[in-house]
Amino acid sequence: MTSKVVSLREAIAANVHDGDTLAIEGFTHLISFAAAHEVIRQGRRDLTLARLTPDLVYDQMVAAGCAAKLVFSWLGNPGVGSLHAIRRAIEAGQLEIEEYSHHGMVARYAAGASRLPFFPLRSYDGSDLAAANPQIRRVSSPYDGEEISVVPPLNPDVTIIHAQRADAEGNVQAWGIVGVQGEAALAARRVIAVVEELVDSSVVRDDPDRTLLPGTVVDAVCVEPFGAHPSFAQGHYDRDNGFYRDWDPVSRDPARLEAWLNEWVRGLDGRAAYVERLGAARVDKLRPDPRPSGSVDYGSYR
Amino acid sequence: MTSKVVSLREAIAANVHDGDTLAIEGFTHLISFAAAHEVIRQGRRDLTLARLTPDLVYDQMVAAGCAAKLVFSWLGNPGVGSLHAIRRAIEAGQLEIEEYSHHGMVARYAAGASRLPFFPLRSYDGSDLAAANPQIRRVSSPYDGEEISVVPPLNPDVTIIHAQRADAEGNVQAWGIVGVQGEAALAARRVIAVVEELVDSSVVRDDPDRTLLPGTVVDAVCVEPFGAHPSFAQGHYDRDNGFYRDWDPVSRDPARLEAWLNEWVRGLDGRAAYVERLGAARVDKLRPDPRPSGSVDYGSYR
Amino acid sequence: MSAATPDELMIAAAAAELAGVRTVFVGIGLPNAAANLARQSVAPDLELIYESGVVGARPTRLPDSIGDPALVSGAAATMSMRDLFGGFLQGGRIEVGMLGAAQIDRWGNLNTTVIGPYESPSVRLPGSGGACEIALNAQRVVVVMNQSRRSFVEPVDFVTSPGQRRPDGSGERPPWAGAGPTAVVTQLGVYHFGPDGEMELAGLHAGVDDETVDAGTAWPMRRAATITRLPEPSAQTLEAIRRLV
Amino acid sequence: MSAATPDELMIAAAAAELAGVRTVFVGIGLPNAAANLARQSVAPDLELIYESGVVGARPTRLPDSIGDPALVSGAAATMSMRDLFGGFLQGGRIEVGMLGAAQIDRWGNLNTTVIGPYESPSVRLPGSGGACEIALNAQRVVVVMNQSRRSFVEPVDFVTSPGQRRPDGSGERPPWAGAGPTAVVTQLGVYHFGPDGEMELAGLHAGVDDETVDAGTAWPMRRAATITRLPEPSAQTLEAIRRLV
Repeated sequence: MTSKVVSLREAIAANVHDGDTLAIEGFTHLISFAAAHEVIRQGRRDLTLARLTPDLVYDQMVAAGCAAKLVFSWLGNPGVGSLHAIRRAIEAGQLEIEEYSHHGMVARYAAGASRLPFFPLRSYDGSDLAAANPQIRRVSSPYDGEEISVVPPLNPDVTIIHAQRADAEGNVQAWGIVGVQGEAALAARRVIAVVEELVDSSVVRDDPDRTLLPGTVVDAVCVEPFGAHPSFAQGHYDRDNGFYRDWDPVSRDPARLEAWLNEWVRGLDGRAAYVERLGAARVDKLRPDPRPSGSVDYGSYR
Repeated sequence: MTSKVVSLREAIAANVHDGDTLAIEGFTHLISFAAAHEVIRQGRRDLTLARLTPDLVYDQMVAAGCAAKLVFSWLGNPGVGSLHAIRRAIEAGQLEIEEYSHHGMVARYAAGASRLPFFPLRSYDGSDLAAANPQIRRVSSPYDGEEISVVPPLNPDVTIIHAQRADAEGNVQAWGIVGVQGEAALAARRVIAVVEELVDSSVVRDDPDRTLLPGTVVDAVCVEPFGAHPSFAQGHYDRDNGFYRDWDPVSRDPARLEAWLNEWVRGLDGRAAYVERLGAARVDKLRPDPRPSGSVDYGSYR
Repeated sequence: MSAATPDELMIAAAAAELAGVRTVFVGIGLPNAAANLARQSVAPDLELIYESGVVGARPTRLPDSIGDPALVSGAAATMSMRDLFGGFLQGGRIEVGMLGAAQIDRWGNLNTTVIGPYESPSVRLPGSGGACEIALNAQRVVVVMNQSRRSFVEPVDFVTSPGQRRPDGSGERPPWAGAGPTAVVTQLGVYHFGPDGEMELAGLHAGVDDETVDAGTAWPMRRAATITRLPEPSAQTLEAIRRLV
Repeated sequence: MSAATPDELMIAAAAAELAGVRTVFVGIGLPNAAANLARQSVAPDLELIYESGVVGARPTRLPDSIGDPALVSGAAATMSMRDLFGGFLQGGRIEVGMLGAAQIDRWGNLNTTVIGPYESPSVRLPGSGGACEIALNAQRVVVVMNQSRRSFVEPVDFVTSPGQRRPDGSGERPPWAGAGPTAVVTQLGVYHFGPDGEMELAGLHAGVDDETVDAGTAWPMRRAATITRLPEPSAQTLEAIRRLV
């Protein structure tokens, strides 16, 4: 089996193009800031950015001028407040938006993953969301005539997910909150998996249930430890809640934000340099104590 | 938290009633023969039996006179041949059938689980299956007008699944092939989980990703080691392929089949007696060698 | 022990709304504290279900986000969002959804999307998240929010999550939907909904009078047949709340 | 080494159809042996995907069913059937589906449902399983079956899995569907499909002549422009096959 391991720089250069629809998914957990920063460094433009929660990761990309459009369902800095760069871009008419609810976005990815022309869901009745977004439509059931809301498929050109580990064949394993990572990846034309750790295939094959994406659907595997910071990787490091809080004044001030991007993204050549700049003390503080899952027995059958 | 552990006899008596739609799911793996035998012993009648692959489990229930109707997608003894009791009942006009494809059945459970009035799938175009089953219908997409097949929801009165382990709160964990067990259980009004092993809640909570069904959706937990034989439980025992082969001549001959039911079902008071009758040699022969999954780290966060 | 703060009064009153409940869909902040308090008191079998797909969390610290890793370690189950929103929420398996909002109207319609017109808002709020489908599919909804003439308004600028009727009083909830908002808890009191779906004052926190309620509502607030004086949280309850926030 | 049996000829010819393929949806028996042989020879990157949701199995013994536990231990991934049939198969991520059948017609329509009328069949067969959606959603389909005037028929008694056209020659495959059956492998030879969707003889196994094919087909079998003589399996290939069955 040919190895799929490449540098993140190569993976972004080969797979993310100006004008693409890009989904960097991960619900609070496993958000690939490393990939977002590489996209910024490579100066991508006119991207349509899809994500349930744009989070800091898209606030940074919008501030860096990568995006033309945002497709989302909850726009905020969780527990802190607004995403100011995105708000400014929307208010300045520089960023188009297309807005759903969480279930609507989940259903869009599910339709995209399974090549359905639409996905039905029990939402939007009595809400103003459908009036604000003409892509939310209605279908009648052929069984009882009941009308139900539907959303169209979302098929990103590229989906980037972060996970705890993968093997060189591209089998990706993740644990903890997986959100919509599976559906977003299956819906995409190209898939980049960024992982904390590259492991031998035997590690993956000892626990096949843990596999989120089989290698057949993954185009590139990139190894970037701490690549999800300030988001987290269950068992590897904690969410850096201080970073999320500190982002608010940075994001409010375009000059400070530009300086931050220069210092932490454009001025560095990759995630290793970012981690070095964070410093060992901050990194160590985010490491949890061990809490093993325990092992189950699959049995050896001969 | 109140314990949900009851005897299988109590669980069947309380949850399975004459005329119910019953799904004993599990694709090759984790088929609860123990529950089927208890339903036979309690003399249930007029059941609608739903299952992708009726398998020996429904051949036995049909032979015992429990069923009025069968909803399915593949009717055979895998790798061996026919299910003769079911074939005789169909030919005698004693058993109504409603036939789908596998994806159609999966989609029916998925619609049932998520309370959708229908589920769309790309199947049946150019096949005679839709003509044979008027429940397979068509819907037009409101995006491009394309027509797509749909199936109606399937909501069993009771779904019974087998799994490797559960805790007393009803959190069920399974590994290996899970088929449609999750969707079939979520679609049901009542859920019985039969397990190889009752474990402390801490075992479940050490690996929450392994949970197939949270306790909130499970009505009864029954502990019946070897309860899936002649099907298998990954890591606990092998599929008894000899039993599947030997079933063919039994199932062909109504008198032999009746004698089998008397000897192995009606004449025994439960699964423990069945296992005893199987004998230690046969049971031991089905035990695999260990093959541990290995442990992952969830991290302890304080 | 110092007297209860307005937030603590809201947490205690919201917890009371969860008596006997087994499944609640919660967010971080006051709803999380209220649900945890309920599990320690009036709802011992309560399982907290988070939008991130975590079921039955037993966090060893206060979660800072709905996706906090401390919610996952030691939980009963994790689910994909497809299973959570499809099989669980839409499947009708959530008894109570707890929601907050920037604006509410007399029918319980909630706005978390925009202040001002949608196309050119004066304030852009986060939007729905899962709130729209929680409002429709949970068996009932408990709203926890701060009350003032800027939040208890008529009409709301945008209906993110539907209440009992449309903002003009027309329409009804779809036949498949849950009961919708049945209680609203604020720093002033507790509101229920009459048979016609209109909000009515049902209880007042200690030290709050009718006039304060009217001053904090942009429409004439209806009164329930009986208005209770909500119990002040006991010292033990206050202690429990202070461990939770 | 003894000469190749008809089954072994079919396995070798079916494996050749998988040259360079990376994802194949297989069942037990001949297709399983053919796919494993291909992975050892013409398709080193081939991943076997089973209807039970097992991806990339490395069985330590010959599987007796598509849900054999030996397929799971050591596999790359397990999937629910919803993910397998939805995200994988319907998502267009399966290159080749391998199917068998009791009957086939000149358009590649497959019958695994009934012999005789549906309501009162003379033989009730297993039905579709996943075959109908495999025939529609795999990028292409390789059929492996025994050939005789009872199996190569016109028309089939029931279309379980659609071929290139309806049994009367009308219609086309839906625009979203895969290429459908592109090869049929039997104990007599290999058949491909012309641009109009009709089956044609493309290759003959050693020792088989045109007349045997005609005797084993209930319609006048069309000939491809060139009919190849299929290579006899080498001793090494035969040895590999015999380890697999």
